[in-house]
Amino acid sequence: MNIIPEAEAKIRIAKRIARKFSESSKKIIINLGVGIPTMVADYIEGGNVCVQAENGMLGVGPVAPEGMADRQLINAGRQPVTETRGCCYFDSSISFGMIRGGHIDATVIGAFEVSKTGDIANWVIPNGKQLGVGGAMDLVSGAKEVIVAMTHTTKDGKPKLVKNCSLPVTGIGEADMVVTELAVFCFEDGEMVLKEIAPEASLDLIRSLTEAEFKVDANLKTMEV
Amino acid sequence: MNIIPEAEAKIRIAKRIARKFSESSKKIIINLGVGIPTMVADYIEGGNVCVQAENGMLGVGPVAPEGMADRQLINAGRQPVTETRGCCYFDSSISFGMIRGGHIDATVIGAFEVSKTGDIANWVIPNGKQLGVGGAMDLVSGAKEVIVAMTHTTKDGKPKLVKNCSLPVTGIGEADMVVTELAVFCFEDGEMVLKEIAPEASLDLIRSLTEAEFKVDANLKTMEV
Amino acid sequence: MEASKNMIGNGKIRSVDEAILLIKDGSRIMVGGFGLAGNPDCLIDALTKSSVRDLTIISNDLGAPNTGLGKLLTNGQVKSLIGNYYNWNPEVAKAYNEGVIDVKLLPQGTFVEAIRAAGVGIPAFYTPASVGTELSKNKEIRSFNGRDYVLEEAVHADVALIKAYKADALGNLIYYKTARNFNPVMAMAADLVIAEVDEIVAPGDLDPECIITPHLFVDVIVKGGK
Amino acid sequence: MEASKNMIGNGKIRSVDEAILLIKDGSRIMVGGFGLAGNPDCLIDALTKSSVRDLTIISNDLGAPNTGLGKLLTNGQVKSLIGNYYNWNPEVAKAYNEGVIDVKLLPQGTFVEAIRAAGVGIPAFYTPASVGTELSKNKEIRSFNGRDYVLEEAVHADVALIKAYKADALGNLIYYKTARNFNPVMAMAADLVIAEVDEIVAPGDLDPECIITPHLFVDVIVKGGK
Repeated sequence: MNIIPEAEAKIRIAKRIARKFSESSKKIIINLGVGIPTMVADYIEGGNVCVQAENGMLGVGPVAPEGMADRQLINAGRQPVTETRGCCYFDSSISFGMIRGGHIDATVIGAFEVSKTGDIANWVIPNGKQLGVGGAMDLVSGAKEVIVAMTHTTKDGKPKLVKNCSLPVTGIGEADMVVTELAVFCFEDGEMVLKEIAPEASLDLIRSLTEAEFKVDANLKTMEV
Repeated sequence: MNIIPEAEAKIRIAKRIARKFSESSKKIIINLGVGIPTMVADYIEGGNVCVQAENGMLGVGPVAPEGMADRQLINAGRQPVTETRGCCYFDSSISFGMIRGGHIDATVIGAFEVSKTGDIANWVIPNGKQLGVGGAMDLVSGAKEVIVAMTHTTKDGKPKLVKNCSLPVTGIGEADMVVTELAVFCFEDGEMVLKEIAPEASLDLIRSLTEAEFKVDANLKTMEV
Repeated sequence: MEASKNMIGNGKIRSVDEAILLIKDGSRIMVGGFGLAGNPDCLIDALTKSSVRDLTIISNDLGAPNTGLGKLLTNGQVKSLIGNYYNWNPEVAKAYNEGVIDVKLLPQGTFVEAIRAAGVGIPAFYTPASVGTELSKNKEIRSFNGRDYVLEEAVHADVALIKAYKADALGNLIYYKTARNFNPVMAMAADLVIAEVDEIVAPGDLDPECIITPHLFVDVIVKGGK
Repeated sequence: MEASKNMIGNGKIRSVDEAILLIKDGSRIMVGGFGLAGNPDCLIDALTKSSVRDLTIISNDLGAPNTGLGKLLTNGQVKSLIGNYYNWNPEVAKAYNEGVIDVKLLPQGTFVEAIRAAGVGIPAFYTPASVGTELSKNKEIRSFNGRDYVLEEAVHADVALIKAYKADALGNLIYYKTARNFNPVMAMAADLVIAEVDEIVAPGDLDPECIITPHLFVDVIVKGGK
């Protein structure tokens, strides 16, 4: 079922989201979750994108080169990172003040499931092995735009875009955009709308791999990959 | 009725409160209101007292000498002040966080009236000429100890220590200590207790100038003036 | 404003007059400062010379009659006030008593916490200040661990006019002594934040550990007259 | 501890061992740090070597099994946890499932805001985070301006163990890069605040404009190993 190998799928998703940010004509502030979202930073071009890390930094630079890592300078995924000119540090209450207060233009997060009404499940698989929520609930409720970066299906081919989330949700109706290796969806007036489709995929294929009902945009485009 | 001339009365009150602070064996943080409270700083001795100003400074130094005033370095009474070694600046939300969060050991405030149960009225005389509350309500509810510095009676000899406040209150049961030019009272288990009496005053005099009922401490002392 | 687009940084730098043009009639405007410290003097001056009116001014005080922010009232540009201490400007009580303006008084700590709340996405919080007083009348009182608290709602603005010492071209700000006061908090709580500064430096010239207001809070930077 | 009384400043400086002696069985202890950044390593190490037990640990995470704060759990010193992210230490879920410890999860932003609330005397506040999720079950939901929010109460501690970069002898603190994280907030929210620092300088040696934690929040200063 996996039309695109997983590693390649992840890069494609990261690149597509990066392009959205690179095209911004104004300065934007983004927050990147762990996993595919972190990879987005590698593909952003132009000087208008500024990365915030919820552990207390604005203006996060690239991952620190080998041998240059400072254990006390990390992003929220615990990777050693670098500074950019004009970066600054602050405590976690100010950091989440930025997030909750609507000062972050976009957050990119991974997810296990997204429902047809934009509910997001990304914090826990109830198998008793994990206990942790992180900043995801604050991010999805606080960021101006919530972009979900995830493969279109699970490893065994099950749809992740579902009618209703079967896993515990992170937020209700919070998703604004979902980017997979096969398609780009946006939520418009509470409805999921297919905006782009990967060159390898047909509309039938997308329908067969997507449990959630969706509209097809009149101006459906081929995803640039 | 004014046994002690007003100017002298104010100095006496300020000195008595300053002595309390000077005697502290541990570092204490105090906040001083406008009027007599501000004068307290002039009489504090020893290095254990640190003054906070609610407009955003810890370690407030003496009033700036003539010609050295910096309009941007003031206390909450808008007086130009100076720095002490180890002072620091912060915004008003942190300043009132200190106050509301119980991090200020004592606040000294003026008052129009204090009731027998420790209610304080100090923010407005309802004559329509003033509209303003300041930080008094935060200070009386937040500081660990609330010390009222006021003359014993009004200019026309009316008691300011009353059964019930006739003016709008600033806080309910918040006073811990009241220092006048004639007496020192403390509130213990919700009751007003006379602790010290000025050399010029008799117990009868204090009773005649005090509307509020009070107990007399078994160990009543003469106020050092 | 085309000209400024080519300036260093992301083009947040404007002239005082350009900045004031962004303010509309009927706006809710926060203004930093306590007494005479930390006021955005040039912005206030330009606002009093503008034709903008029906303003709600959210500030600690209102200067003095016909002085600083007080001029807005003298000019008749004010519709209502949300603030804390107007004793320095008796025109406020007079205008309020005559029904010319509306005034909402908040204890100083509640005032600044309500502004912070708006900035950090907290719609309401409980505080002990003003319980049992006139200022908590008609507000919800609730007990936590045996003590009474009053519910206070966030105070948000359309525009904040703030004063900082230095900005870098990105909009990071540092302040000067007690001129800091309400400015960093107001910088978080308005849709449009205009910062008047004494000096504009290049990004990287301010110590990242000492920046008080991160640039994402600031929309427009103007250089004050000083 | 007589010896330290004659040290510079007001005698807040103690050895790590002296500081740990101030902690009692059953205490609620906040510990700063995020991942491996900004942890008070020496204090944590000394705590894991002490006999103190029945602790409630309030922290972002709990290190890894038998590492850092995780050692407290491995040692059986923990009674309950209040925090945010224990995925880095699978022993937490295991101990919780087995009923050995109690765990209260809060979204990270709610967690830090609840700590700040305790520090600034706010007993409770409303936040949008977790509305509609398992984490807001049995909590009050209330609408402000048409949006739902959940009521969260302040989280206070008996002791806070924090990590700063430098202290002056009065207890003013500055931090280092992302090691700042929860430390300045926890410094406000406990009855006893113990700060582990890399360096202690004289009062006046830190820039008054750049001090992040004013000294009134800090009770004890210890110099870390480093």
